[in-house]
Order: sequence, then C-alpha cells, then structure tokens
Amino acid sequence: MAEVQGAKRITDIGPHNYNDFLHPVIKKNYGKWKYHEILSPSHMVHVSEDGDKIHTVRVGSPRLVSSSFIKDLCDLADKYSDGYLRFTTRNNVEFLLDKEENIKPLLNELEKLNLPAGGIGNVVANIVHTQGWVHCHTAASDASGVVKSLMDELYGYYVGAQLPAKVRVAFACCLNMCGAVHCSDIAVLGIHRRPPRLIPEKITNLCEIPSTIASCPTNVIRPDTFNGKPSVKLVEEGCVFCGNCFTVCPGMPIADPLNDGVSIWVGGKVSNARSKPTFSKLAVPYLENDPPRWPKVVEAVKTILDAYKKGAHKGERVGEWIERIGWPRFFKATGFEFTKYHIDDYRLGEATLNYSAQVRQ
Amino acid sequence: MAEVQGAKRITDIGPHNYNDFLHPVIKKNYGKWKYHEILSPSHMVHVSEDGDKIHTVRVGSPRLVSSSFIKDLCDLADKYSDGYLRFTTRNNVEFLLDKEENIKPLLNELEKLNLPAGGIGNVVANIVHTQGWVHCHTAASDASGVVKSLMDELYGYYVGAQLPAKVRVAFACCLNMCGAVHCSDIAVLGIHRRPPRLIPEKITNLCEIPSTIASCPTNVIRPDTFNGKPSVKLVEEGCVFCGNCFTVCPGMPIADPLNDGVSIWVGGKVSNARSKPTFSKLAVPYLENDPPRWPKVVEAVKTILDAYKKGAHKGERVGEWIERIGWPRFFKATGFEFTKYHIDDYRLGEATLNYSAQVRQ
Amino acid sequence: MSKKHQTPLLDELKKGKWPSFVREIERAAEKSEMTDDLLGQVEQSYREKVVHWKHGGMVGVKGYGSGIVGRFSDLPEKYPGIKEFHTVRVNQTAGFFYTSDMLRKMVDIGEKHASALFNFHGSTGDIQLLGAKTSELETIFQEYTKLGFDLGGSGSALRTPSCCVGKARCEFANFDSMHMCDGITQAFQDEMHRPVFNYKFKFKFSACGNDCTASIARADLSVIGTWKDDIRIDQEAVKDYGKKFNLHQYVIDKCPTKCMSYSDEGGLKIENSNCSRCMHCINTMPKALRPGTKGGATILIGAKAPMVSGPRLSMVLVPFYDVEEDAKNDYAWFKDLISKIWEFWDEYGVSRERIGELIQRVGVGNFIESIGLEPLPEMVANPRGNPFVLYEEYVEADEEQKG
Amino acid sequence: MSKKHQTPLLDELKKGKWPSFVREIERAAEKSEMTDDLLGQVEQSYREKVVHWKHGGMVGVKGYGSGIVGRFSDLPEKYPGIKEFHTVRVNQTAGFFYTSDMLRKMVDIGEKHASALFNFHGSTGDIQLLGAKTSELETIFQEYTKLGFDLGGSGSALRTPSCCVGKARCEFANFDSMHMCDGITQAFQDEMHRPVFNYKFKFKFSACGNDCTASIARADLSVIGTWKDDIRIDQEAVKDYGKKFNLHQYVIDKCPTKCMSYSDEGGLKIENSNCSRCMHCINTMPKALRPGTKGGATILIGAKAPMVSGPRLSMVLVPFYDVEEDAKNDYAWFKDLISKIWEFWDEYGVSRERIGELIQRVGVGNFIESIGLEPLPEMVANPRGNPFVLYEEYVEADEEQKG
Ligand code: SRM
Ligand code: SRM
Ligand code: SRM
Ligand code: SRM
Ligand code: SF4
Ligand code: SF4
Ligand code: SF4
Ligand code: SF4
Ligand code: SF4
Ligand code: SF4
Ligand code: SF4
Ligand code: SF4
Repeated sequence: MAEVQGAKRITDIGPHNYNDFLHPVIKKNYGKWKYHEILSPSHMVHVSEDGDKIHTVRVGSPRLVSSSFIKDLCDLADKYSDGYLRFTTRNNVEFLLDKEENIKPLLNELEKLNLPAGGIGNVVANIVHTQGWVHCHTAASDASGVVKSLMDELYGYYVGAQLPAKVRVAFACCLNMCGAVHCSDIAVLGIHRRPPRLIPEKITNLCEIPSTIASCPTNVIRPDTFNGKPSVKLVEEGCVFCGNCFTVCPGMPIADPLNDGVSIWVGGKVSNARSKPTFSKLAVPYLENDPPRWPKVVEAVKTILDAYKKGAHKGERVGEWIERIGWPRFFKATGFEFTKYHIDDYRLGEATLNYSAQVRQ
Repeated sequence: MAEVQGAKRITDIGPHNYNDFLHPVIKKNYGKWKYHEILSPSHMVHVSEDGDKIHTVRVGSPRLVSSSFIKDLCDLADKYSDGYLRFTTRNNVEFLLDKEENIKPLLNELEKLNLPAGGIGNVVANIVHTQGWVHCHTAASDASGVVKSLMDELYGYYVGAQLPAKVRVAFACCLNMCGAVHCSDIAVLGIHRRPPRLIPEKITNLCEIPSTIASCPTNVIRPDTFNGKPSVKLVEEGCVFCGNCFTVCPGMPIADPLNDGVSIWVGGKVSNARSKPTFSKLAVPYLENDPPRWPKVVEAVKTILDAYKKGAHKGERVGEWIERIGWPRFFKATGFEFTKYHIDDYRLGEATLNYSAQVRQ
Repeated sequence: MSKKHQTPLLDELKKGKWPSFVREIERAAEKSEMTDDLLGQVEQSYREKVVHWKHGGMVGVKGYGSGIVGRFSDLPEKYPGIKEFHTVRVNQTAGFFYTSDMLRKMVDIGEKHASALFNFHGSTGDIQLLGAKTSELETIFQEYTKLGFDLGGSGSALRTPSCCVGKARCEFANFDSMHMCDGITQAFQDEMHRPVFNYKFKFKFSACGNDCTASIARADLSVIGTWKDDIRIDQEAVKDYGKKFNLHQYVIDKCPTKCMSYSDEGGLKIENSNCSRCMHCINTMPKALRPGTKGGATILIGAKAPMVSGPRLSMVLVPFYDVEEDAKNDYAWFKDLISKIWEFWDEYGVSRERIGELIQRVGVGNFIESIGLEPLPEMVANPRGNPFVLYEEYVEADEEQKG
Repeated sequence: MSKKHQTPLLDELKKGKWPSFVREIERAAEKSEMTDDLLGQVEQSYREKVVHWKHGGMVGVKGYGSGIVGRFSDLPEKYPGIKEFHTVRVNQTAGFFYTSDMLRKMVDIGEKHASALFNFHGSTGDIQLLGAKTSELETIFQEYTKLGFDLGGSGSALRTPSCCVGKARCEFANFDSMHMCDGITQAFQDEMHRPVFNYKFKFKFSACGNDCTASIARADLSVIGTWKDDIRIDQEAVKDYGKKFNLHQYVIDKCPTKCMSYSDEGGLKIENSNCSRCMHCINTMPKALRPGTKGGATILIGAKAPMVSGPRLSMVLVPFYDVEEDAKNDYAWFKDLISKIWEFWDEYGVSRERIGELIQRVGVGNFIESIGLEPLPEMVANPRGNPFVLYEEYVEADEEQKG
C-alpha cells in the first residue's frame, strides 16, 4: 500500500479539465455549431457556422467493461479519430472524426470486433442500467443479464430499424432506481415481493432504530424491544417491499429467490419536447426472475415495442402514443391484464384517477 | 297546527310525477328531438324527427323569490305557453311554447316586468349561489347581495353580448361550497381568515369531542379538558379557516367581521367537452366584504371577463384559455398578484407544481 | 303595508337591472308579516358584516328525520318574526317541469303558512320554502303531500336526486334521465326521509357528457349519458357548417382524441373507436352530428365539496351501463349496485365520511373488489407511477432453497 | 488462463449480437486474477436467484469521507478473490471527453491494482472502477490524482455533477453546460469529498429542454437551457423541410402551446411570447430553426428516486437564469443560491431527507421565501384548487365592533 504522505498527496483537484481532451475541430467551433444531420443510426454530422464539420460515429457498449475493451476503443480512436472519443450520457461511445473518409473503415472494423454501431435517432437507445447481482447488495434481479438479453433481441432496433420516435429503455435492480427508470419509455424494475425478515440480533446491534422506523414509506415498522434493547417489529400487511429498511438496517434482509422478480413500466419521458416530462406507469406488475435470459421480460418488452410500432404516429414517444389512444386501448393492444395493482393507492394516487366521463366505448 | 293523524297522513310519495306537467308537444316528441337552434340569447327552438318544434324562452331569476314572483310567471305562462314552464339547473325560468307568434309578445311583457330574457348560448349564465346572511349560519359573506351586484354589472353579458364560450359564474358563502363553485369558470367564495374562537362551556356541553377533532382538515384541533370535562384546544398556526369545526360544534364560532371576505377562483369546468372537468383555481386570495355592492369583487370579476374576452379564441372556456396561454400570462393579463397562497400546499398540492422546463420567457 | 325596519344598505340592492332579491323579500313581506323582520336582520348583517343566525337546530315532522333545516335568529327579541325561520325542502319534479296551476298552489302554501319566500330551486334541486315556524311544519307538510309533493333530504340521508331535461327537450340525451331520476327517487324514499347513513349521499343524472346537472362535481353518484355505436353524421349538414365557420379550427382541432378528419371530397370521418364521447363536435354542429343510437351511461362515484380532505370530482366506476335494458327491470341492476355501495359504506365508513373519501381511504382497488366490480383501465387517467405496490401474496417455505 | 469456475448459465449470456458483459468479466479476469471469483459468485446468484453481497460497509481513503463504495462477498471463503470488491468512483470529465492516451492510463490503474473491470460510466456520471481491495485504495487514489483525476461523491455528500455535451458538439446549447459543470464541481470539492449533508445532493446541467442528462428526473438541482428572445427562422430551410414532410402534422400541430402557424406565402410564424421553449419544432427542423441568441437556463429543484415518499421530478425554481452574465463572476450568484439552499436544508432537513422532500414538507411558499426568492406562477402547473389556504395574518381587536 502506498504511504499516505501529506506533502506529496494531491487532493480536491476535481476532474481533469475537459479542454485537454477536445478534438481541435470541436475546440475551434465550440459554441458555434449551426445544425446537425443524422445520416444513419450510427453516424451524424454537426456543421458549424464556419462550415466546419465534425462527424460522430456512435457505438454501443455493455457499460460493464474490461480494461481491454477500453483499449480496443483507444486503438480505434488512434486510427480513425486522432485519438479523440467521448462517452454519452447513456454509456455509448462516440468517435469524433473530422475526416469523412475514415468513417467507412471505422465502421468496418467495428463490425469485425462485433461492436454495434448505431443508437442515433429514432431507435432503441442503449439501456441505462445498474449493478444487479454483479455488484449491489439490494438487487432483486440482475441488471446486466436482463439488459444483455433485451439488447440481443432489440439489436435490430439499435443498429437500424426506425421507430416512430426515440425509445429509451432503462433497467434498475431495486426500487432505489439508480438511473432514470422512473421516467423511461420502457422501464424494467427489479422488485421484492416478500416483507423483510427481521434478525433481532442484528437490528439491535447494527441499526439506528429511529432512522429504521423513518425509512418506511408506509409506516409499518414500529418500535419494539429485543432482550431489553430497542428494536423494531413489522406490520407485514402494509409492507410495499421497497427494501428501504434494509438499506438503512442490515438486520432486515428482503431478497428472496421465490418472490423477487421484475415489473415493467411504460410511457415515461424526460425531455420537454411537446409533452411535459412524466413518470413511467405500471404495465406489468410482476414477472418472475428467469435467468439466464429472462425470456418473459424480453417478450413483454417486445410486445410493447411491437404495439407501439404498429400504433404510434410518427414523432410520438411511447407515452404520447398511449395518451392519445388511452390506457384501455394500450392494455388491449398488448394483452396485459389490468389489475388493482395498477390503480395508484399511494400518497398522490388520487391525482391519477379518471375524473371525467371521457371514456372510449 | 294540523293534527298528525296516522290514517289520513300521506308519506313517502316522492315528488309529483313530471308527466303531469309536460307540454303536449314535449310529450309527443319525448326522446325524438333531432336538433336545436339558438336564435337569440333568450330564445332557442328544438326540432323533432317529426318536424315538430318547441320554443324555449329563458328568463333570469334571482332564485330567492316571493310567491308573487312565481305568480307573475304563472300569469305569463297561462298567456303564452299554455301554462307550461320549467326551471333550469341554474335557476333560470323557461317558458315552453309551441306557438311561434307568442314569442314576441312574451318578450315584450317580460321587458315591461323588468325580467331579463337571456342566458342561452355563449353568455354569462345565471350565477349559481347559496344562502349567505339571508339564511345560513356559517356564511362568511352574503350570497344574494354579491350576486345581484355582479349580475347588474354583467347584465349585458346575460341578455346579449357574446363571449368566446359559456361562462359559468358561481358563488358560495363558505367553504362548504353548496353549489358547483369548485368547478366554475369564475367562482366567488366567502372565506374566513381568523381561527375559530373557543367557547369552552359550549364545547363541553354541546359538542361531540371526537367528531370535532376529526372535522379539522389540518388536524390542529387537539383533545383537552375544561373543568374536568373533555374539551378541545387549538394550534392556531395550522388553521386554514375552513369552519368545519363550527359546523359540527357550535362552541367554535368563526365568523369575524374584520377578517371575513371573499376569494376569487377561475378556470373550472364541469362538462366533458374537449377538456376534462376540472377545479377552479385560486386567482385572488382575499377581498374584504364591502356591502352593500361589493365593488372590489365586481371589479375583479370584470377584470377576468375582460381579459378572457380579449384573449380567448372562439370556443375556449375560461380555463381552456388560461391553459393555452399559461398561468403566468393570466396573472399578467389581469394584474392580479401571484402569492405564496396560490401555491397549493395541501394534501395533493405536489401534483400541481411545474415539473418541466416548459416556461414562457 | 309600511316598512318596519329602515334598510338603507339593502335599498342599494334594489337598483340596477337584474331582478332584486331585496325587492323579492319585500314582496314576500307584503304577503307574510314575519318576513319584514328578515329585512331588518339582513340589514344589520350588512351593517356589521356578520351573520345573525344561530348555529343549526333540529326540527322536523313526524316520522321524518329530514326535509327541514332548522334556522333560528340570534336576535330573536329584536326580530321576533324570524325567531324560527326554518327551511322546508320540497322535492322538485324530475326536470323541474311545472304547470302554472300547480305552481300557484305550491306558493300559496308558503304565503299562508310561512314567509312567502322561496328558492326556486335549491342547489341540490329542491324547492325551498324559507321561513317556516316549527308549529306550522306539519301543516305545510300535509298541504304539500296533498298536492302530490313530498319532502327532500337533509342530514345524514339521501338527498333529493336531480336530473337534466334530457329526452324531454334535448336531442343529445342518451338515456331517459328524467325517468331514471324519478324512478330512483321513488325507490329510495326511506333512505331520503330517515337518516341512517354516515353522511349525505347525492345522485345526479345527466343524459350526456355536457353534464348539465354538474353531477361530476357534486354528486356522490353521477350517471352521465354516453353511447356505444358510431356518431351519426349528416354530411350535407357538415358542409353547411363548413360554410359558416372553419371546421378544422372549431371542430377537428379541438377534438381531444384527435379522431376526426375532414376533406371536401371525403367529408367528415370519425375514428369512433378512439372517440371519448366528449360531445364537443356534436355540440358545435348539432344539425349535422348526433350521438349513436345505442345509448347508455357511464356511472361515476365520489364527488363532493371540500370538507374535510379537499374537493373531489366523481371517478369512473362503470364505463358503460345499459340503462334502457335495466329500465325494463325497474333499474334492478342499478339498485343492486347502489345497495352494495351503501352496504360497504355502512360497514367501513365512519361518521361524516362521504363515499368518495371512504373509497380513497380503503383504496379504489379494494372498494371495487368488495362491491363485485372488476378493476378497469377506464377508471384511471393513468396507471400508477410509483413502485410502492402492495402485492397481496407471496410464496413461502423457500428457506431450504437458499444458500 | 483456464477458468476457475464453471458458469453454464452465464455462458448463455455470451451468445447473441450485443456485446457481452460476461465476456468482459472474463477479459478482465485475464488481466486480474481476483475477477475470476466474480464469475463464480455471479453464476451462483444466477443459479439461486439471489444476491451474494453483504450489506454495505464503510471504506475510504484518508481525508475523504466519500468516493469509495464498500462491497464484500457473503461467501468470502468460496470466493476469496472478491472478499473485498469495492467501487472507486472517479470523476469523469465534463461532457465525458477523453483521449486514447489518457484512457489507457486510466484503465491500466484498474488492471494493476484492482479487477480490471469498469463502468464507463456510472449512472451519476463517474467512471467506476469495480473490485478494489481496501489495501489498494490509497494507491489507486494517488495514481488517479497523478493523472489529474479525483474521486467522486458517495454517502451524505454532494455527488459528481454531470452535464450534456452542450456547446462542444450541439447547436441547441443555450449555455455552456460543460464550463458550468466543471466550474461548479471544482467549487464544491469539499462538499463532495467530506459528507456533512443530510443526504446526497446532485447537480445536472443540460443546455436545452431536451435535457440529455435526464436532469429533471434525477438531479436535486437541474439546470436546463432556455432562451429569452425569438426563435431564429430560416424560411427557405423551412420550405425545404416542407417538401420532406407535412409541416402541419409533424411540427405545427405538435407544438404544445399552439403558437406556430404556416402558410406557403407567409412562411412560418411563431408567437414567441407564447412559446414555452419545449424544443420540439427546433428538434424537428434543426437546419431551419435555432433557439434565440439570448441564452440562459431555467433552474429546477427536487428530483429524486422513490425513497421514501415516492419518485419526484424537479420543479421550476428560477424561470430564467442569465448564465453567461454569472459565468463572468465565476457563477457567484448561482453559488450563493446554492449556499442558501444548503443552509436551509441543513437547518430544517432531517437525516436522509432529500431537498425535494424537505421543500414538500415545509411548503414550497415557505421554502422560496426563506431562500429569498419570489413566488412565481412559473413554479406551478396551476394555482391551488382547494380552499384550505393558510393565511398568515388576521386583524384583531374587533370585539367592540360586534353585536
Ligand atoms: C449524446 C447525447 C448527449 C450527451 O451529452 O451524451 C445526446 C445527443 C443528442 N441529443 Fe439527446 N442526447 C443524449 C441523451 C438524451 C437523453 C437522456 C437519456 O436518454 O437518458 C434525452 C432525454 C430522453 C427522454 O426524453 O426520456 C435526450 C433527448 C433528446 C431529444 C428529445 C426527444 C423527444 O422528442 O422527446 C432530442 C431531440 C430529437 O431527437 O429530436 C435530442 C437530440 C439530440 C441531438 C440531436 C442534439 C444535437 O443536435 O446534437 C444529439 C443526437 C441525438 C441522438 O442520439 O439521436 N435528445 N437525449 C446523449 C446520447 C445518449 C445515448 O447514447 O443514447
Ligand atoms: C337547460 C339546461 C339543462 C336543464 O336541465 O336545466 C341546459 C340546456 C342546454 N345545454 Fe347545458 N344546460 C344547462 C346547464 C348546464 C351545465 C350545468 C351548470 O352550468 O351548472 C353545464 C356544465 C357547465 C360547465 O361545464 O361548467 C352545461 C354544459 C353544456 C355544454 C358544454 C359547454 C362546454 O363547451 O363546456 C353544452 C354544449 C354547448 O353549449 O355547446 C350544453 C348544451 C346545452 C343545450 C344546447 C342542449 C340542448 O340541445 O338542448 C341546452 C341549451 C344550452 C344553453 O343554455 O346555452 N350544456 N349546461 C341547463 C341550463 C342552465 C342555465 O339556466 O343556464
Ligand atoms: C340550501 C342549500 C344552498 C342553497 O342555497 O341552495 C344548502 C344549504 C346548506 N348546506 Fe349545503 N346546501 C345546498 C346544496 C349543497 C351542495 C350542492 C348540491 O347538492 O348539488 C353542496 C356541494 C356538494 C356536496 O354535497 O358535497 C353542499 C355542500 C354542503 C356541505 C359540505 C359537504 C362536504 O362533504 O364537504 C355542508 C356541510 C355539512 O354537510 O355539514 C353543507 C351544509 C349546509 C347547511 C345545512 C349548513 C350546515 O352547516 O349545516 C346549509 C343550510 C342553509 C340554510 O339554512 O338554508 N352543504 N350543499 C342547498 C340545498 C338546497 C336543496 O336541497 O336543493
Ligand atoms: C453505481 C450506481 C448505479 C450504476 O450502476 O451506475 C449506484 C449504485 C448504488 N446506489 Fe444509486 N447508484 C447510482 C446512481 C443513482 C442514481 C442516478 C443518478 O445519480 O443520476 C439514482 C437516482 C437519482 C437519485 O439520486 O434519487 C440513485 C438512487 C439511489 C438511491 C435512492 C435515493 C433516494 O433518495 O430515493 C439509493 C439508496 C440510498 O441512498 O441509500 C442508492 C444507493 C446506491 C448504493 C450505494 C446501494 C446502497 O443501498 O447503499 C449502490 C451501490 C452499488 C454498488 O455497490 O456499486 N442509489 N443512484 C450509480 C452511481 C454511479 C456513479 O457514481 O456514477
Ligand atoms: S438499483 Fe438498487 S440494487 Fe441496483 S445498483 Fe441501485 S441500489 Fe443497487
Ligand atoms: S420493505 Fe419498505 S415497506 Fe416493507 S417494511 Fe421495509 S421499509 Fe417498510
Ligand atoms: S355555502 Fe356555507 S354558508 Fe353558504 S349556504 Fe352553504 S353551508 Fe351555508
Ligand atoms: S376552522 Fe377548520 S382548520 Fe381551523 S380549526 Fe376549525 S376545522 Fe381546523
Ligand atoms: S346533459 Fe346533455 S342531454 Fe342533458 S340537457 Fe345537457 S346537453 Fe342535453
Ligand atoms: S365526441 Fe369528442 S372525442 Fe368524439 S369525435 Fe367528437 S370531439 Fe372527438
Ligand atoms: S440537452 Fe440540448 S444542448 Fe445538451 S446535448 Fe441535448 S440537445 Fe444538445
Ligand atoms: S419550441 Fe415548442 S413551444 Fe416553442 S414554438 Fe417550438 S414547438 Fe412550440
């Protein structure tokens, strides 16, 4: 282990300044871009007020990558984009080229390396996701496995096939929802469905009781004592399986192989274009975990995409399509069952009911 | 007093059956009407599938009327509509005529009696209202006086001048909102603004303590004792002056001459046409009671109507107009001040915030 | 008759073109002496900006728990005429239809036995006779029943149902709102006159989505007309409207579901499966468009005024109710539904809790289940956006599979 | 190197066309021995359908309270390589720009001192090096700082701010999101590295309403580009688009404020005072339309994931913030606003309460007032619809006026 020596040690320097990593054409035209054109799902060009051009070739990444993967990218960048590259906010890789003639060879080489070029325009973008069984303690499902299974199936939509609009799919392995799952066109969410089991020894020794009680969205964790020490008890009936108590208190594990699984949500969006940003809404309350390839999840997402492709007008995001045709027809189109679980009974649920006689017959 | 004699006494007969009061043309064409035409704000005609016609002449009423007023109507009905008439759901009077030639003389006579013929189509309809100081114990303002002052001012809009769409104005004298104040284009609402005063003697003797405590929307009424008997105390800071405690407990009077007054609400609607039914929203939090003619209230309502008339597209209800231009521009157009009171901080208030970057600059 | 009280403030309200309620009170006072004191007290309220009625007070007629609202002056010595000034709520007819004959008889009762002052009508629907003394109540009641009219509701009871004019004079009517309103009112006389509910309960019937009774805003149970089949189109008449105004701007573009299109050649086309029966296009072109012929209604539940947890609108409970079919059985299906709702309310509701508040408290899903209906997407504007789902079942005995 | 663990289930995930994370773990295992055990444990999770990491665990480097997320296997004997398998969060550059040179050096550190496995990038924005042992943390930290990179946030501290590519490669940018993101990150190093907050706090910067960082869904403080003046129109280019698609259908009709009109003669007209800067028309015709030249941003507050009272989006706090002007003063106005927000949070917030939850608890109006801003109608979708207004003042000493 390196010694910690006050003098030598550098701290609080923040990230490296981006200026050191900007392609010269970008530096020159910073803030002067005039328009862009999407030439294919893997290639767009930005044109500046001076007429300069920067080409972007976008490449899909599994995000959970080895050093070797990054070095492969670096080799490509050296060869085709003067060593310049960036990542997107959805974990794609972007090569930034000023030489148009490099695009074709770059695409060819990507194909050889089995790296998917695509993701630009009205396609299924890379799936924003989280850690899952690979690295997180509260996961109700794996992240990378579900995402890989989905992207294998949706591959065509990433590299080519056009959809009515952008489709943002996201995955989160528990209700903490690391990522923007709650506002995605299609979201897959790992869920628990059995109340936490209480391990009194751990609760009394490891947990701060007031914050454990405060962690519960439905207030079903109540004060108790165990061997004379402060502890908690549970009113199981009101538990909504959020796992927040486990986050603050290791004595309340909630993962459960027989009951964990995923739920599917649709129609969220983040952009302010046309309609306001909005949450994804519950479509399928529960599908069991079926590793390694989660066929039921894949099928459900496909079902939504197919119905969307068939029913939406050009330019309509998934949620905008559903709002136009109405939720009853969404459930009809997908064949998903509407259940009492779909009716919001939480805090602001009242605001989601149909207070009108506007009903399609 | 009449004797109560079981035998003779008729009970539970419900209302007189309407069939006895239907004009013969209505009886004949019941359920067979084909279309209507609005020929003037006081006159519309319904045409049946058989070609029969029934003419309606609508007349405004102050609703709080004497037997003589009703008898005047009866005389007119006998003369012009074969004795048939009805009232509308907004307290207007409708004469039902099959003889077109009777319309003109009827209108003439109405004018002589100073009865306003109008209220049909895109006009200011009769103001739905309540009891006020004339007959209710919880009133924070008078009803009939405010309505009379308003209708005198808006008279032209009742008998003639066309607006972009129907404008429904309503008045309620307290937060019980007898009527559809909470869903009106423009609503005037009597409000208290000082917490109830506690009269412990009355509370302990006349009030059921648990229901008094339960009556409070913000839970600021707390159990207490007075002379050893169960009573209540108040956390004044959280009181929202709703008066519900007074409704259930006479020991908590809330009316207060210096602080009572009215608030003004806009943009509600009930019909399902185009947009969904929606609540009226707060426009002016407080105007003092200034009897006998409430000039400030009249001015505020006029201000809204003027801005609406100027700004709305044809066919837009008040709320639809505001939704199109945005609330910031409504406040600009009317000059009303936007305050913290406009921001909903009650139960479902969160659902009313602007969660978007859609902002007019 | 000379004036007993000086009313300079109220006199201001006799000016102006709108009929004056002050004048009406004066006219009533010409018929009934007691009403003079009302002028005095109201003038005093105008002066002091405060109400002068005492808190509530129970009064009624024998065998009835409701129909009369007690009202007592808090200045009975000063205004003895209105010491007792109760309201008698008299059921209106369905659709508010009357003949001059009947009306004269009805107001005569008010002249003879009370203040001669009325509300035509109250906000719930009743004819309100104001200003009855306790001693006169039984007489007034008997006089009205002789005319075939009964008392309305008050207190913790069913309120007088009300309805729009519907098939009697409206081409938009999808069901017979007057017939149903009258039928239901007759069926639930006991519930209206003998308060046994947790709180009030209101029915309103509007025969189309225009909702001319404002039922969605103020009825615990709203029945609003709709239809199953296609909007009837008279293409020639559409063209005529097209000469009067811009069809796209006023009709097509304002359709909330954007399910209409128009071209001079093809005429007006409506994708009826997407139409939400909002009524807009029909309202705008009543000579050209008519609702379909398979009429019925959407049943909604839960509207109310703000007390105690905020105002509510009614939410969809039954997307399509075949009224005509049920009318053949005297509305048996509907009455059965209502009984189940009232049973649930009786079992789970607390005092002064309206049905809408109860549904919210127990959860829409649980309520639906309890009264034997299915959860349907028509009930919601959108499904839940938060993940706090109370799944009701989980698999157990999994311990051995672990680790 | 031969495989230590059989992974028949994971092997299934090496099939298919999308790059396989399993293959990536294997490739990392080729560089770093410890990573082999990760394959084993994840395979076991796949078999048993349950996670095998222990609950949390605090680890870190000297002087820093955050930046490392502790991770321990719950089967350390079986998988000793991942007994400790912590995450090192390393600040990305603003806009995620790199050179191949720098990237090689960055991943080399991971090969040498940890699992050779990364997230490029984490959902907050950091580069995540997975699988570091406690004993290696200080070395790793020092190696990164030598490259000019520091740790990100974790725990009850500021998180690594992130931003969209903005002016570097986007013609829609209304302010310099990268410059501001970098500036703010540098300014608040202490708040990021030494947890003293009630809970986490996140900044995200998107230079237009498209919000390519999804800030409105997941940043406590979202800065989203907008503009003051008129949309710039190139009418010729509009016409060209008109040849490619139906302008009315795809642009005009989809404008949320309906403030556009088009005719072949008059060209495209925009009523700019009614435009809500949604970006739709500009997105659809980037060659023809551009945001105005007076760029700036809307500041929004409060987004977060569901715990503990449901998910939240950010709400408008400052309708227009003149970024360029403030950038001249090193974002002094913005920093001052943030200090006030944090002071309020510090004073009134409780542990594990995000700012959005606190604002809701104390009321938007009170919060606004406390940090010195004005209530504005831009903050709400609509004013309140319920009458339960907490008026703060009333007039007293009125007793003598009564009665
Ligand atoms: C590279 C990236 C920004 C970055 O700093 O990394 C980016 C880049 C662009 N975005 Fe974006 N967006 C990026 C994430 C996002 C996100 C965030 C997200 O998905 O998590 C959103 C919000 C999504 C949502 O609403 O749920 C986003 C919503 C948009 C929109 C609005 C789409 C809509 O109609 O709702 C546009 C406009 C459009 O595409 O017409 C847009 C437009 C663009 C343009 C055309 C802007 C430009 O002129 O350069 C860029 C190429 C678009 C494309 O990929 O089709 N960008 N864009 C991000 C690429 C992510 C990826 O790899 O897939
Ligand atoms: C007579 C009455 C029904 C009754 O049983 O008494 C009635 C009668 C008609 N209504 Fe109504 N409405 C009546 C109260 C209502 C109400 C309830 C209320 O105001 O309290 C509403 C809901 C108001 C709201 O949305 O806030 C109402 C919303 C409508 C609408 C929808 C307007 C809209 O675009 O939102 C129409 C359609 C139209 O006018 O185009 C309509 C249309 C009509 C038509 C044209 C229907 C017809 O073909 O006969 C009738 C004449 C309209 C007129 O007055 O302009 N009626 N109408 C009520 C007259 C009240 C009055 O005296 O002013
Ligand atoms: C007379 C009438 C107003 C009018 O001028 O027309 C009226 C008058 C009173 N209403 Fe009402 N309500 C009247 C229609 C309504 C309506 C409208 C409706 O029924 O369509 C509403 C709103 C809808 C609803 O029911 O929610 C209404 C909501 C209330 C409330 C609040 C109920 C709630 O759940 O929030 C109260 C308070 C209560 O129930 O204790 C109330 C209470 C009262 C009381 C009994 C006062 C009290 O505190 O006990 C009033 C008696 C006044 C008097 O002395 O005459 N009144 N009340 C209406 C009944 C006339 C009729 O029978 O036709
Ligand atoms: C690594 C990362 C997911 C990923 O795969 O990318 C992540 C991983 C964890 N998050 Fe997260 N969060 C990550 C971005 C997010 C985001 C998205 C964002 O920042 O844009 C969110 C939603 C936005 C938000 O903050 O609300 C998010 C909302 C949470 C929450 C819920 C917070 C809430 O207020 O509801 C928790 C629970 C907690 O704070 O205790 C949480 C907690 C966690 C913990 C620390 C688990 C825990 O219970 O303590 C996870 C550690 C996993 C591990 O071992 O690596 N993580 N977390 C992301 C951070 C990487 C990075 O630094 O770049
Ligand atoms: S979503 Fe949950 S399980 Fe997944 S990484 Fe975040 S905290 Fe961990
Ligand atoms: S899992 Fe969530 S709802 Fe259940 S007890 Fe724990 S904190 Fe409460
Ligand atoms: S609104 Fe209030 S004051 Fe007016 S009549 Fe109804 S209960 Fe009485
Ligand atoms: S007036 Fe309303 S808020 Fe105030 S104490 Fe009474 S019930 Fe509570
Ligand atoms: S609700 Fe419909 S059917 Fe009834 S009167 Fe109004 S417009 Fe006619
Ligand atoms: S009734 Fe309403 S939804 Fe149906 S076609 Fe007409 S305007 Fe559209
Ligand atoms: S948020 Fe706007 S400015 Fe930033 S990259 Fe996206 S489109 Fe461009
Ligand atoms: S930016 Fe949006 S609101 Fe503004 S004109 Fe364009 S489409 Fe309309």
